[in-house]
Amino acid sequence: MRLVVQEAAFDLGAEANAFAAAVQGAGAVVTFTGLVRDNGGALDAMEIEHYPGMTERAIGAIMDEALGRWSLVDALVIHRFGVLKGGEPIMMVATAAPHRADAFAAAEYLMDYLKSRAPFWKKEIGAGGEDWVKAKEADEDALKRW
Amino acid sequence: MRLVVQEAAFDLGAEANAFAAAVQGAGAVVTFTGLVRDNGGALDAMEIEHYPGMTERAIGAIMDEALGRWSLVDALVIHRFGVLKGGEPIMMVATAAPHRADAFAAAEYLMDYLKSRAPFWKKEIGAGGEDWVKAKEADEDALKRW
Amino acid sequence: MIDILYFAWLRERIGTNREQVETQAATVADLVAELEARSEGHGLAFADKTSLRVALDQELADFAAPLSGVREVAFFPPMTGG
Amino acid sequence: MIDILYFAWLRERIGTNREQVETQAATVADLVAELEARSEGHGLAFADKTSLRVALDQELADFAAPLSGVREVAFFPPMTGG
Repeated sequence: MRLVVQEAAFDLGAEANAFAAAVQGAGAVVTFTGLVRDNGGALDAMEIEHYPGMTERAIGAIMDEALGRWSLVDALVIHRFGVLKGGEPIMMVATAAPHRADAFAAAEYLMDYLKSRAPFWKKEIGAGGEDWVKAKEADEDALKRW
Repeated sequence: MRLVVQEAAFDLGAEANAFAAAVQGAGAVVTFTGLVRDNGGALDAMEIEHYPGMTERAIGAIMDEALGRWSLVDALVIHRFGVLKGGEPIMMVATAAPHRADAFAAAEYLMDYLKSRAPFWKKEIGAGGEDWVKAKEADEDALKRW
Repeated sequence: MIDILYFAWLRERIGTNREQVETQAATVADLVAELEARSEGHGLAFADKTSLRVALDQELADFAAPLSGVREVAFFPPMTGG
Repeated sequence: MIDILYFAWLRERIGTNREQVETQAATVADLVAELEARSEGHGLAFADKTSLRVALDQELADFAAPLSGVREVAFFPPMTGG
């Protein structure tokens, strides 16, 4: 299990390859990558604020929970903070399991919890000014399925 | 949308990066990669047979169905045939969507249909001989949720 | 003449991946009845009908499907892709 | 003395990301009542309680939670990670 919170960009492909190469006995690897949507050119940048210390603690707890609930071989979470441009990867999750159902479920679980329970806040910066992204009810509702 | 059926190995990371770089307006990219499980060293190789012509046609139909059902920006399926060693990638699926729920659902849908409706047959080759992999009832059942 | 294709253990039991047959069979089920009489291997291959899948001109079909106009019939076990 | 941390638009409205306060507040709700009286910015930041989340020593908590033994209290809007 690896957890990285960093300002620097990361290489999705390199991370996916390293993750897949290290897993023993896995038949299924799922990755999720969140990208900055440019909203049809209306967005200049996205700024992500986080709560150093609590971020690592919250993500670690979410990952431990996932590793306990599903038959996983390994899991990875990378999440950036700072200023990101449209199209850049914000974060990624990877899960490896003997079978695909566990890998998919754990990746979706990690995403649902990261969205609403890890202390990150996004601000969209565009021609029209700056706006804190509002939490979506759908994201809070998504937690109820687990 | 891209569909590749090939004997050669592919590079998961390079494919994931190329896919993510090409999508416009996507906020979510999901990849699934199927690896040859070595079953604790009992497996020497896996041989995958397919039905040239029908394979491309069946996968194309499954992808069209997915693109119609979910709000996707793009989708990719790569599936190998021939002789593969333990740990090697067998196939991958990638989906890109504005939001994560669509990307996850479409990737799971593609996998469920590829498992049971694309004309591939796996044979496990090990110290104990050769064995055609039996279709699992769970895989057939998985189709019922869509 | 219809092209008959066999895959996986059907191919192994029958000993060939393709044969051409002259048939008046109206449906897939009729064709199977003809094919399984061709050899011991054919009989073995077609013994368990629940493990048999069929495609007509590369589209999955069922055993009641008519054969008129069909040029390629493929028989194989349940698929195990992905 | 308790460390109070603010994030996102709470931080912007209050004008600082951290302050230390001397308080006898028994619960988070009591502390909020004290804090919102500190300045116009504080009042604005704490106005909408439904948009307010709190963490005690870096663990999410609710507004009825007791403060005894707590060293760091963070206030922030609903999280928008991922």
